Amino acid sequence: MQIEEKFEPTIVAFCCNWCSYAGADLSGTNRLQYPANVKIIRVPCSCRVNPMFILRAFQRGADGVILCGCHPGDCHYTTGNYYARRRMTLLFSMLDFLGIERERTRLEWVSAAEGAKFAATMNDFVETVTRLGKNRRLEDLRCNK
Amino acid sequence: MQQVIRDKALSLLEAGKVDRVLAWKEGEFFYDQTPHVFKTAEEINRSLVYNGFSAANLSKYLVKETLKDGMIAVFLKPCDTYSFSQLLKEHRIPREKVWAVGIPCDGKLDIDRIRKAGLRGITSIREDGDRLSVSTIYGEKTVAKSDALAERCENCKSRKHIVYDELIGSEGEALDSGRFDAVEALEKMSPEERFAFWQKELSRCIRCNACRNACPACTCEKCVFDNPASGIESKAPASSFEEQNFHIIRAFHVVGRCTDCGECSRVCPQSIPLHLINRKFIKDINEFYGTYQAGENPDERAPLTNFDKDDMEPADAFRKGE
Amino acid sequence: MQRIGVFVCWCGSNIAATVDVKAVAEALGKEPGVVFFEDYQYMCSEEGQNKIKNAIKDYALTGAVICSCSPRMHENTFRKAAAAAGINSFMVEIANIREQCSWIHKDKVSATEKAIVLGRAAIAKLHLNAPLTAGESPVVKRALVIGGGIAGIQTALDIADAGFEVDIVEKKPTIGGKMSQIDKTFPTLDCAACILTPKMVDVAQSEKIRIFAYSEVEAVKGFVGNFNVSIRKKARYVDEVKCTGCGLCTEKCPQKKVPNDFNLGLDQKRAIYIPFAQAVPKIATIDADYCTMLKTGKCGVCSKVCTAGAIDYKQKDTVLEEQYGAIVVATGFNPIELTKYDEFAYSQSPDVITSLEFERITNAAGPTGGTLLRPSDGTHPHKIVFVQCVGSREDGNGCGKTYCSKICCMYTAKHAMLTREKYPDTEVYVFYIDVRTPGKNFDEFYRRAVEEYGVHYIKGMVGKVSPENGKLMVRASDLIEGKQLLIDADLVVLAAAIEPDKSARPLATMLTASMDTNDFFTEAHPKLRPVESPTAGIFLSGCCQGPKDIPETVAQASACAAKVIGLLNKDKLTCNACVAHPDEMLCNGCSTCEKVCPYGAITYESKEFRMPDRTTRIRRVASVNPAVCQGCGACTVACPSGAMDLHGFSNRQIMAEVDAICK
Amino acid sequence: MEQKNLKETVLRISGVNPRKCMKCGKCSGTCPSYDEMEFHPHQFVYMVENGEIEPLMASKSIYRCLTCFACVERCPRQVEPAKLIEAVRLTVIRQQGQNHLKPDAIPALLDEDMPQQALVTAMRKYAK
Repeated sequence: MQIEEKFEPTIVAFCCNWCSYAGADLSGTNRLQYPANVKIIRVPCSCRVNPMFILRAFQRGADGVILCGCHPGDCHYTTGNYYARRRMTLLFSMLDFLGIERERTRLEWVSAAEGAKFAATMNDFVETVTRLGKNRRLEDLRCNK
Repeated sequence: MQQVIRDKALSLLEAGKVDRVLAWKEGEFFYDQTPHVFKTAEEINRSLVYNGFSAANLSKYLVKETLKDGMIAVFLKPCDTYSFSQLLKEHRIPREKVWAVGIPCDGKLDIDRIRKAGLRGITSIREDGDRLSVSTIYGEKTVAKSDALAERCENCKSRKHIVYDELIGSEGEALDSGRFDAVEALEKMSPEERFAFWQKELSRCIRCNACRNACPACTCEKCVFDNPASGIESKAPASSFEEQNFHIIRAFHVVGRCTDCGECSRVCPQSIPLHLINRKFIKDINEFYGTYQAGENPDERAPLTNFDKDDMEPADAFRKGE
Repeated sequence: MQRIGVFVCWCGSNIAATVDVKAVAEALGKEPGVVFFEDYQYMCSEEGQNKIKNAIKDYALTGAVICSCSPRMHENTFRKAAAAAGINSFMVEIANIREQCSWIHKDKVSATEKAIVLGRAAIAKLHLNAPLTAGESPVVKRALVIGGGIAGIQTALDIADAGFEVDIVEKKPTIGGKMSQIDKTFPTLDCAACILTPKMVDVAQSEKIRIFAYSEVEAVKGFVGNFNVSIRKKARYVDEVKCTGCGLCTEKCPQKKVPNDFNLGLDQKRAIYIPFAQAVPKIATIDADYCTMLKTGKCGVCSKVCTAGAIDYKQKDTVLEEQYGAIVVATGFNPIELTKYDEFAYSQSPDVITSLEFERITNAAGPTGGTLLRPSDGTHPHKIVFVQCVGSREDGNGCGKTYCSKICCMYTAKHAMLTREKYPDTEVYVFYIDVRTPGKNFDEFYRRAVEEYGVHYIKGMVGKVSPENGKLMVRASDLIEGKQLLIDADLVVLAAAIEPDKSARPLATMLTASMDTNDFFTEAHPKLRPVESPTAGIFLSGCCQGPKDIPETVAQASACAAKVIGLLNKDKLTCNACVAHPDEMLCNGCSTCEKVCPYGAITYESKEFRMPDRTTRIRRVASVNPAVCQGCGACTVACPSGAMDLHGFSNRQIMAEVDAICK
Repeated sequence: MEQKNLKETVLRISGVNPRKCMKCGKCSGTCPSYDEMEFHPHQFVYMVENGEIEPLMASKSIYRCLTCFACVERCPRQVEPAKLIEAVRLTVIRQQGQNHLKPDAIPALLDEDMPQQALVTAMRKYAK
């Protein structure tokens, strides 16, 4: 019998230092499992995440990118996540417009107390991206094969 | 109109009001005009042109031109004034060094469209009201002007001059245009169809940078794609990904600054409908955050430098489209 | 090229049980630039830290990557260790392989793989790290308090008490604010003046406090520790030094028809006036809009009667420039304008009054000498209707406010109780939607009004007040009995919503302090930093931040003072090292970044540049004040040319991490 | 119609969101027909939100509302009770045979003091 190798997606998670990174730590402290596919990059605030970083991740082979920040109104820098929300809304909508699967990008608000939410979000996201399979479209957008 | 503009340019120059005049000059072909800075009356009389092919948005060139000493006069079509106003808002042009002359525009012509109508060997085109007399090596033909208009002019958003020092002709109005129809049609497609569409279009990109060089919003001192220190430098495509990266980032960098002048698509040698990417952003902004027209109001906060506590989430934006 | 040391921590078995630490150390040892690697049981221990210090010295490391617990735990520990070994503390990067790896995974193979990737990302980032030094800025040891109500007074007194100089700027001729207009205070019913005026005197007598009354803040420049403030002292037409406050001029002035704003226009004052007997500073002020001398040049009575020779009709506004280390906003509140509430007939009948007007009418120093009389005919009202929530808790589309004004339930209970106490023959009705009395002894107070004083509390709202034959016909619903009531009242008192003072909005712009849509100042954190503005060095005291009663205001004022004292106590401020910085050669000067900065840290300046083609050019470029920047990075993304970058989290550093993870 | 459908119909016709109500009773405090009504304006809001539409439909109250819009004007939260009452009335009238005012009944109503406009309005309001 041939064993089909399971697709393991590469997931990049940008987490703001004050809420979501702490939320991720908390899910660790509480030993809440989520797949090892998720690798977290710490940024000071969700508003630090440049659309360039997200495209870069896809370019270098990421299959899903998720951005986590403080809940609206709770930003450590008061307004950062509001700007991040607008930027990501427009960027994600654009990727969708270009025909990229919309499930590959996500914006979530995770507070420092929401360890469980962080783990659940990551589990769900990994599952969704695994179902989508390898991210080829962004790569293939130009190659008219 | 060409004579009126020449006279205006001559009188401004003669009166010493300006030292230079930025306008259109006949290029290699009659339909291929180029922006030019005129310094003498003789030059103006010889080669300043204004007709259906004077399409270039001149506002961008002021960024470099105003670095020089002296005053410069510029002729701005209604849609160009939006770009000019936006550049003023961004402090890219010192207002006091520019004498802006607003000129009327009833739509620019698209030579490719005329050719596609089956006309070959075109030697000259004369505008005759709403008809065009086309001289070809095979004889005289006529075409309805409406069939020869550039896409951006068919969907003209405004005939209003936002900012000027003097106006030739009369003040126009902002128009109701169907400029988002094409975006909407794409939105209605399935993701696969959209992907196929953009794959077909973007595959043709040769990274000539014409879109960036013509865009009045792309006036950065140094573009991130040219800057080795930016980390995303890519002067020439190194991988297949670079083009979409380039076009997405370029469009993102002009979000809230793009006035939808359509220069990107006009200058694209591969005829990629790049304006659709910008229009998608504009349409989203209008729907998500309220109507916003870049360049219209110098005091208004741009959508990305503004927020509302109840702004929608990205996921809701998708849901809205369904 | 960096010389990097990799240190992998076991954290006892916390990491080592799920991650093969030796394999991680060895794998990372093969990365470019890594010249040393080691694993150890507890890197954060004294021994572990010594291992790091020794390796830095022995192998001339330029940076260290520590694979351990979350940077939120021990980043500082390791940074200090690195600094102790002689390298810059920002040359340390942490790979979080405990909270974000070993604790969430069970499979040792994938956990080890992930730990290696996280380590690689940290190494990739560290390659681009540069030594950072946090800047320092000096602190001017003086505070400015804007607003001289009870909030400003309390803050100023507390700061002065700690030995720092304080200036109070008050736009009215006297400090005291709203509390000076109030008769009694809930829930103790002691008289407001009796507890406020001693504090006002303390302010006047403090050597540390200067009062700029009848003055306004005109411009604010600078940043935390170093504010430059322009204060406009408006012309009083009275020499502040010479005036003794005897009040003779205010008795002799022939212009008697000036609406008395201190009594909310319920009576009249003279054109030269002292707002009330206990005013601080007790100096007369001429109202230029009414003074005959100033308007026509004919009169001069006050000048003649003034034995001190203090009257100066030629006085002009003066603008002072002062320096402060901290600024306290205490601009307070006002009741909202009720003219649009036609249904309550506020504009139609003088007998429909606001609660603040009711305070003045019942105040012994007020227009009626403290006797409760109707403004229209000076008779005793025998039936009084109090209406709560007028303009509060509305849906926001009308003329009212969406929030609960918080103080109305309690002062209405107080008014009702005091009325019943002094005039037992008066029937008192209070129409309420909810009675909200959270506070020490508050509910007991309200119950006393009902149980001991027999105030009629009716659940329901007044729909219409119509003046008819000297009475006010009040149509209202009693929701509990299910009945519509028609009451022939003599006096109707409206508990008007309170709103921030109108001067707050322009002030917020000057201070680059943020405000909410209701024009209340936003706090740096709604729970944990309630008395600070997000803008460093700006502090919030009293109702400018949200509706508050007196005890809460005083508590907040003192808390605010504590924060100010903490700041002024420092000789120098250490700034955040991870700040934004523009590459001036790339900057377009487009002002986009400035707009998203929540701290107002970005300004623009025109600078001369030598261009590559050897010409010089004056260019408008952004400049970040590192003392103000908090390092959020909003500007870095707003910048289209990539000129703005963030120390410690640069574009290239983050992209290097992305690349390492996606490889 | 079922309970849920009835509520949806009323909400759809009226465009009102009864959840915005903070139960202050200003609508009923202001209503000139209060004493004529079995259910008062604030009760309409409360009962619609609770889905109790049938008792409202059966009540004469829906014909006692003068549509003076005082409650709409004065509601601090812009709930607009009169529009709910109107919607309940329309739900009744739109059922077959439920016209509240029939043309035959008009001659009996005619007298010198009755303005014609009132009759026209009443026809519009009480009949399909």
